[in-house]
Amino acid sequence: MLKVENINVYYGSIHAIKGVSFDVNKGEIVTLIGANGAGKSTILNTVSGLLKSKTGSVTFLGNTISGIVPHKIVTRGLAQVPEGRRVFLNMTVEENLEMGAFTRKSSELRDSIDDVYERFPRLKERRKQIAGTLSGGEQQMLAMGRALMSKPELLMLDEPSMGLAPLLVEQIFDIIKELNALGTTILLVEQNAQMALSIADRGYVLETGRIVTSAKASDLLNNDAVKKAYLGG
Amino acid sequence: MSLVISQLINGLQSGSIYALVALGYSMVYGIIMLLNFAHGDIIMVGAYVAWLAMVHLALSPILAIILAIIACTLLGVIIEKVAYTPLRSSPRLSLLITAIGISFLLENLAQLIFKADAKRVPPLITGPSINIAGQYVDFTAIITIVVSVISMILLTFLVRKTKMGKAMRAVSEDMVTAQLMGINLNSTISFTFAVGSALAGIGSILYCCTYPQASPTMGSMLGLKAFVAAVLGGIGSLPGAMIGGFCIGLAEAFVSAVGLSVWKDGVVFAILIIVLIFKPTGILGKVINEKV
Amino acid sequence: MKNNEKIIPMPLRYLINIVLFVVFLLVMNNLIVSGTIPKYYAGVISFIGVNIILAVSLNIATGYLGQLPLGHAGFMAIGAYTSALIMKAASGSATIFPFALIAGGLIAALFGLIIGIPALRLKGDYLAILTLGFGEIIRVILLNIDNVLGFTLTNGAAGLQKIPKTTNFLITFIMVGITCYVIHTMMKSRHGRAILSIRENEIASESCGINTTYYKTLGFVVSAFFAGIAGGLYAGNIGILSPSAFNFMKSIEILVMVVLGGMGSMFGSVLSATVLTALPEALRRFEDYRMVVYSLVLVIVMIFKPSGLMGTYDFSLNGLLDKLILKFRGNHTEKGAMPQEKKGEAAVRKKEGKLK
Amino acid sequence: MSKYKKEPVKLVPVPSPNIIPERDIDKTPILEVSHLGIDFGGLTAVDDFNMAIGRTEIAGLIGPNGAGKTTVFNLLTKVYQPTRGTIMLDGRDTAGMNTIQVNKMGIARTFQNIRLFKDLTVLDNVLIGLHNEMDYHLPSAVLRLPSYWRAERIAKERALELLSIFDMQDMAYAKAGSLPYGAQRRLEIVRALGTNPALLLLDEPAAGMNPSETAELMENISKIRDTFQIAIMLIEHDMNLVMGICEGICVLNYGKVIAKGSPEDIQASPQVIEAYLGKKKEDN
Amino acid sequence: FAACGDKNTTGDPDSEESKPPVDDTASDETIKVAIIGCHTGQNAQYGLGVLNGAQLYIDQINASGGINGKQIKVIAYDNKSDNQEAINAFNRAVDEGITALIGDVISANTIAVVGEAYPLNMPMITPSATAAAVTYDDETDTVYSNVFRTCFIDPFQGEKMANYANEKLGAKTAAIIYETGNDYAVGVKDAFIETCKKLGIEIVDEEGYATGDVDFMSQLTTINSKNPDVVFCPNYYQDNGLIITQARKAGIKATFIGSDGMNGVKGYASAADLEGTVYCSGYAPGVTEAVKAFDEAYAAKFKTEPNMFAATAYDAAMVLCNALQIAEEAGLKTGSDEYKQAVIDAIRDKSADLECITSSGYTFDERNNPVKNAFIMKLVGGDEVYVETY
Ligand SMILES: Nc1ncnc2c1ncn2[C@@H]1O[C@H](COP(=O)(O)OP(=O)(O)OP(=O)(O)O)[C@@H](O)[C@H]1O
Ligand SMILES: Nc1ncnc2c1ncn2[C@@H]1O[C@H](COP(=O)(O)OP(=O)(O)OP(=O)(O)O)[C@@H](O)[C@H]1O
Ligand SMILES: [Mg+2]
Ligand SMILES: [Mg+2]
Repeated sequence: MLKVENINVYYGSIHAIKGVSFDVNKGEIVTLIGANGAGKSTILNTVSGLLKSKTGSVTFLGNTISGIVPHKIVTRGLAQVPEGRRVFLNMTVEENLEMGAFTRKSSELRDSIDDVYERFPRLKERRKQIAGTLSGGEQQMLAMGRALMSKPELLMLDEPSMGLAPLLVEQIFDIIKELNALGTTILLVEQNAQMALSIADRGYVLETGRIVTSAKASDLLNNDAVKKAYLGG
Repeated sequence: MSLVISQLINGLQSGSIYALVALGYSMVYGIIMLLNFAHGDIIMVGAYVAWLAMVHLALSPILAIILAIIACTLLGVIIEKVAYTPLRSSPRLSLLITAIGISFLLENLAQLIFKADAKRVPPLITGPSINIAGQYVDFTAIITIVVSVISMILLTFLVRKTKMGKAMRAVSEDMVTAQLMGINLNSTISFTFAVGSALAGIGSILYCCTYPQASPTMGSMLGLKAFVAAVLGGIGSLPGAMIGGFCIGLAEAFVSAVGLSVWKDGVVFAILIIVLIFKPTGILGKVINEKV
Repeated sequence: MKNNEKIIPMPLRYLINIVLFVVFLLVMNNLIVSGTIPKYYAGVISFIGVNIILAVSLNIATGYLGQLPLGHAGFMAIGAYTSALIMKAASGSATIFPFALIAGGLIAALFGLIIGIPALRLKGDYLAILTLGFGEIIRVILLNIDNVLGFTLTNGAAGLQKIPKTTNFLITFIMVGITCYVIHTMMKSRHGRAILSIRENEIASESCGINTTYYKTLGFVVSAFFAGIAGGLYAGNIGILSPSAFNFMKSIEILVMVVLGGMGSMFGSVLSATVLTALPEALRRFEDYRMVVYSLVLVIVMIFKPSGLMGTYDFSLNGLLDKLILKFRGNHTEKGAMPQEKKGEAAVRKKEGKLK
Repeated sequence: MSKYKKEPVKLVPVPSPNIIPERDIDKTPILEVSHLGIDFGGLTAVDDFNMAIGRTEIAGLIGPNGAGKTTVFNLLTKVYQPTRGTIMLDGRDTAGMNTIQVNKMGIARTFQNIRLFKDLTVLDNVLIGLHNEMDYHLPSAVLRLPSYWRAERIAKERALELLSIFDMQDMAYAKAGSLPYGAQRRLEIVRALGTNPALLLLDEPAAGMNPSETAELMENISKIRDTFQIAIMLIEHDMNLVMGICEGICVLNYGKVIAKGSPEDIQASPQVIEAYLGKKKEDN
Repeated sequence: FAACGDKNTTGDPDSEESKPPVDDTASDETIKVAIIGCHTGQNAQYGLGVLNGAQLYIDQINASGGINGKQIKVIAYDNKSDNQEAINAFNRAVDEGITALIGDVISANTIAVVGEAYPLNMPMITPSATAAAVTYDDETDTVYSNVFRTCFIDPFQGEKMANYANEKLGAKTAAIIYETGNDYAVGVKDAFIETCKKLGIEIVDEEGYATGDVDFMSQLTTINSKNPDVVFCPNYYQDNGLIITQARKAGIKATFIGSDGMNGVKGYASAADLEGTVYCSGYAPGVTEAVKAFDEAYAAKFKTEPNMFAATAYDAAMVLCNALQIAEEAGLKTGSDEYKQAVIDAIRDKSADLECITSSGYTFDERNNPVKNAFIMKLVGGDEVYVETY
C-alpha cells in the first residue's frame, strides 16, 4: 500500500534520514521505533509531503506521491496525526473536528462527530471550549479524534500516547486496533515501544536516520538488543 | 443640531472608506499575520486604472469600475505569489519589510509612469443627494456607507460559513496542520489576497468618487489610517475593522468640529492609545490567553 | 561547537578593539580634515554614523526585545529638538554640545519610559500601532506647541532653523563607538540576556524570576536614549529641523535598516545602515530610477535572505584574530564557524569589529 | 526575599542515595497548600486542593487528563491567581505575589509544552536561570568592572556544573531549539535548577522519552534531590517513574483530590485504579 | 595575516563603495550649474517644474552657443524633499565643481542647503523657496548675500491677498483652511491674519488639516456655519481642488482666495465650483509675447503646460546665466572665489534689464528678495485668467 524507497532528507546541512526504505501493506499495523531524534517524525513528514526527499520515491496505492503537495496526498486517503498534537488552538473542539473532515462531504459530518464524542466523552463535555485551553491530554484526544474524522485509508500516528493517562493510553491503543480491524492501515510511531509492538504486525527500528532492524513485531519484542535499548528491559 | 448631524455624516462617510480599506487589511492579516503595507498602494493602482480607463480609453464608468477592480485583484494575487509566497516560513518582520518594499516600489513606479501630478478622476458614480433629517447627504456618501456595510456582512458570512472560510481560518492558525487536513494552502491564501485586493479595488472606486484624485502617494496615508482603524477595531476581526474605520472617521470629524482641527491627528492617535491601554486587543479583538 | 574558544584573554580583547577604533577615528578624521576625503563623502559618512546609531538603538527594541516599534523617529525628534534648542541657547558653543546631546538622549529616554509603561500591556501589532501613534503625536505636538505656549519654541511647520552645526565626523563616530559599546556590553550581561529571554518566551522568562516589566521598560528606555542622541547629532549635522522630517516614514526607514541587516545582529544593523544610506547616494546618477531600485533591492534581499543580510551573526574582530592565531599554530579548527568575508564591507566591519 | 532562599549547594557526588522518607518529619514542610481552587468561567478546574510537601521530599501529582494537575502548578507559580485558598511556601503566605516573586522565594518549574529560549544557546538558557544569582548592576556591566567579570565567571562555572548533571556540558554552545526533544526537557530542568529553588516543579518530565531514557531520568531526579537537598514535585503519566521515585503521591480527578499516600497505597486504591490506572496496571 | 591585511591597511574603504566615477572631463569648456530639488516624492511636481523650467532656458542658451562659447552643464540631483539628502546632493555637486546652484525647491531644504552654501559663498537662486528665512537670518540679522530668489516670500502673498480681499472683494469676514505641516501655508496664513487684523477683517474660523488629508468636510462644515465672506486657502493646488469641491458640497458660497500655490487648480475641481476663485501668482500664462513663447517652448518640450515654478525657474536660469556671462566676460577663472563673487554681484545689480517671464527684470531688496508685482488670477469658466497686476 505504502512503499518508501531510499529516501534521504536534509534539514539544511543536517542529513536527518539516510537512505530509508520500508513498506506498509494493506491492513497492517506497522510501527517505527527509535530513540529521540532518530528521525521518525521526519519520515512521517516526508511521506505526507511536508518535507521533500532528495532521492528515492514514495508510492501510495500504486501511485508515486513524492513531490506532490500535502493536501493532494490527504485527498488520496492518507492522514497524519502530527507530533505535538497541533490542534487549532483558537478554534473550539467541535470546529477542530470539523476541520478534520475538510475533504469530506458536510452531510457525513454529524455522524462522524458523534462517533468521536462517543469514543472521547471528555471532548463532548468540552465541545465549545477553545482548544488552546484544553489540557495536554485533552488536546491529544482531540488530535486523534480529528484524524478519525477524515476516514483515511492509511493513518499515520506520531506518538499518539504522549502525555496521556495510563487508562487513556490503553484506550488509544484499543482504538488503533479497532480502526485497523475496520480496515484502516496504520503506520505508528511510538516511544512506548512495548505497547506499540504488542499491537503491531511488523516493526522497524530506526537509529540516527537509518533503519537498523526490521522484523515481525513479536520478534522485536523478544530481541535482546531492542529490549535493552527501547523497552527499558 | 443640524451641524452635529452633518458632522456625523461627514464622519460616517470618511469612516466608511477607512472601514472598507481596513476590511482588506484585516482579511490579509487574518490569514498570514501580515500588515500588508502594499494594500493602500493597490488602491492607488486602482485609482490610476480607473483614470486611465475613463480618460485615455474613454470607457464608460461601469467598465472603468470593473477594470479597476479586476486590476487590483490581479495585482494583489501577483504580489502575493511573487513577493510573499517565498517568505512564508520566514520571520514575520521580514515579510513586513517585503510589504513595505512592495509599497515603495508601487509608489515609485507610479511616479515614474504617471509623474508626480495628481490626476483628476472623472465622476464614476453619480446620483441625487438624499435628504436625511433635513440634511442633504451626497449620493456617493450613501453608496460608500452601504457598500462597506454590505462588504463587511458578506465577508463575515464568507469566513464564518463557507468551506473556503473554514480553510482560511485553519490556514491562519497553522499552515502545516491545515495542509494535513487536506486544505490547499496556496489557493486559500491566493483567494484571500484576491478578496482583499478586490476590496481595495472597490475602495479605490469609492475613494475616487469622493476625492476624485489619483496620485502616487495617495495610498500611504489612506493605508496608514485604515491600518490604525483595523487595529483599533481589533485586527483580524471583520466587524472590528468596520467599527474601527467608523470610529476613526467620526473621531476626526468631531475633533475638527470642536475646533481642534490642527490637533486632529494627534487627538485621533491619543484616542487610539487610550482605547488600547484599556482594551489591549482593540475594540473587538479577542483576548487569547496562552495556556501554560 | 568549538567556536567559543577564546584565545586572546578578555580584557585584552577590549583593549585591542578600543585601540584599533581610536586609530580608525584618528586616521579617518585626519583624512577628512585634510580634505583627502571630499566634503560630500565626509557628509555622507556622518549621516551614515547617525543612521548607525538609529538602527543599532532600534535593534534593542526590535531585535533583542522582539517588539515592533514604529515610532522611533519620535524619540529621534525629541532628542534633536532638545539638543538643538540647547545649542541655539548656547549659541553654538562646542563645549556645550556633548551635554546638549546627552540632554537630548535623556529627554528622549524619559519619553521612552512614558511610552514604555502602557506599551507593556500590549503585544505584537498592537504595540506597533501604539508606538506609531505616539510618534505621530510627538510630531503633531512639535508642529503646534507654539500656539499653546504662546511663544516660539519649536517654530511650528517651518521648524528650528540655523542650528549651530557643531557635529563633525569625530563626534559622530565617537558616539557611534559609545553606542555600540554600551549596547554590546549591556547585551552581553545578565541584563541583556534577560532582555533576550523576553523575546524568546515571556512566560518562561518570568518563571526564571526575571522582572519582565522592568527589562522591557529598560529596553525601551535605552533604545529611546540612543535615538535621542542620534537626533542631536542629526540636528547638529543638518542645521534645520522640521517636524515633517520625523514622520512615520522615517521610523519605517530605520526599521528597514534593522530588519535588512538581520534582527538581533548589531553588525547587521551597522552594515545595513551603511548600505541603505549609501545606496541612494550611489544611485544619484540614475535620478528617476533610484527609488525604484532602492525598493527593489529591499524586496529582493528579503526574498532571498529573509533573515537579513547577517541573520543573527555578529562579527567579532577578536574572533577573527583568534582564528588567525589558531591557523598560525597550525591548529585548524572546523570550518564554517565564520561566514566568508566579502570585499567592500571592510570599512563597516572595521568600525564594528573594534567594538567587540 | 532572598533570606528565604537556600544557600547554593556545591555539587558533590553523593554516594548511593539512601532514602529516608521520615527525614523531613520534624521540620516544617516547604510547601503547604490549603483549600486551593480556581474557576475558569463556569469551569472549576481545581477545587479544595490540600497538600504539604517535606523539605526534601519527592512528591508526585497524578490524575487523568484534564484533571487539573498543570493548573495546580500554574497556581503554585502564580501564572494563574487562585480563586480561593492559600499557598504557604516555607511558612510564608504567597498571596498577592506574582510569578517572579514566587520564583525568587524558591519555586522553579518546567513546562508541559516545552518553553525554552529556543534561539539562544544552551549555556545562555542556564545563565538566564541564574539571572538572580548574579548581582552586578547595569553600569558595572557596561563598564566591565571586576564585579561583572567575577559574577559572570562564577555563573558560567555554575551553569556548566549544572549541565553536567545531565552530561550536557558538551552541548553548551548549541542552540537550545536544535536539541532533540529529550535533551530539551532536561535543559528545562537545568534552567529551573539555576534559579536555586527550594521546590522544583516538573510537568511531565518524561513525556516523549522511551523507557530507557526514562529510567535514566529517574536516577537523575533522585540525584538532584540528594545533592541539592530540595523538594521536588512532579506530574507524570509514566507509572514506573512515579511509583519508582515518589515518596508521596497525590491523585487528582476533576480538580479534586481523590487519594493521597505512598505509592503502595495509591496502587492499591480502588478509586485510583478506576479513575486513572486501569486494571492492567495491577499485574505490573 | 596576509588574508586580512588588505582590509586593515586601507584608510577609507567607505568612500570607495559609493564613489561615483569621477568626471574627469571637467575643463574650462563647460560651466557647471546644479539644479537640486525634490524630483520624486510628495512635492515632486514643484521640483520637476523647477528642473524643467531651468533646463529649458539653459538648453536654449546652449543651443545659441552657450556663454562665451562655453556650454552650461546641468547637474541635476533629487532630494526627495529631505533635508539630509538636500545637503548631500549639494555637497556632491560642489565636489563635482559647480559654479552656481538653481534651487533648492522646498523652503526647508533650501534653508538646509543655505547652511552649506553660505560659507562657500556659492551663488544660489531659488525659484520657489518662499520662506523669509531663506535669505535672511533674523536672529543674527544677517543677510545671506549669496542667496537670491525669483519667487515671492510668504508674508508678501499673505499681505497681498488680505489687502485684495479688503479692497477689491469688500470682505468683512474671512475663514482660513490650511495645511498645518506645510511651512509655506503657515507662513502665508500668518501674514494674512496679521494684515486682516490691521484692516479690520474678522477671521471667523481657522481650520487646519494634516499633510496627505483628502477629507476636509468636517472643517468645511464648521466654516460654513460661520458664513464668512471669503475663504483663504494658502495651500497647494491639488489640495485646494479637493477643498473647493468639498466646500461647495458643504454649502459654502463664499469666494475662495489663495496664494500662488493655487496656481494649477483648474484641473482639480469643476469649473462651476471654482468660479470666482482668485489668487495671486508670480506667473500669468500668455500675458506677454515672451511668456507666450515660453509657454509654447515648454509645452513642446515637456508635453505639459508649465506651472508657476517652471516660470520662476526659467527666470532664475536667465538671471543666473546673465550673471555668469558677466563674470565670464570679466575674464575670471570659472569657479574661483572672485568669479563667484562676481556672479553674485551681477545677479544683484545687473538683472534689472532682463526680459523675464514673471517680472520685467529683477531688482532685489536689501534682503535679496525680488521686488516684483503679483498677478491676480481669477477662475473664470474653468480657466485661470489674468485679471490685473496688483
Ligand atoms: N526543523 C529542524 N531543523 C533542524 N534539524 C531538525 C529539525 N527537525 C528535526 N531535526 C533533526 O533531525 C533529526 C531527526 O528528528 P525527528 O524529529 O525526525 O526525530 P524523532 O525520531 O521523531 O524524535 P522524537 O522522538 O524526539 O520525536 C534530529 O536529529 C533532529 O535534531
Ligand atoms: N485558561 C483556561 N481556560 C479554560 N479552561 C482551562 C484553562 N486552563 C485549563 N483549563 C481546563 O482545566 C482543566 C485542567 O487542565 P490542566 O491543564 O490542569 O490538566 P492536566 O491535569 O494537566 O491534564 P494533562 O495530564 O492532560 O496535562 C482542563 O479541563 C482544561 O481544559
Ligand atoms: Mg518525533
Ligand atoms: Mg498537564
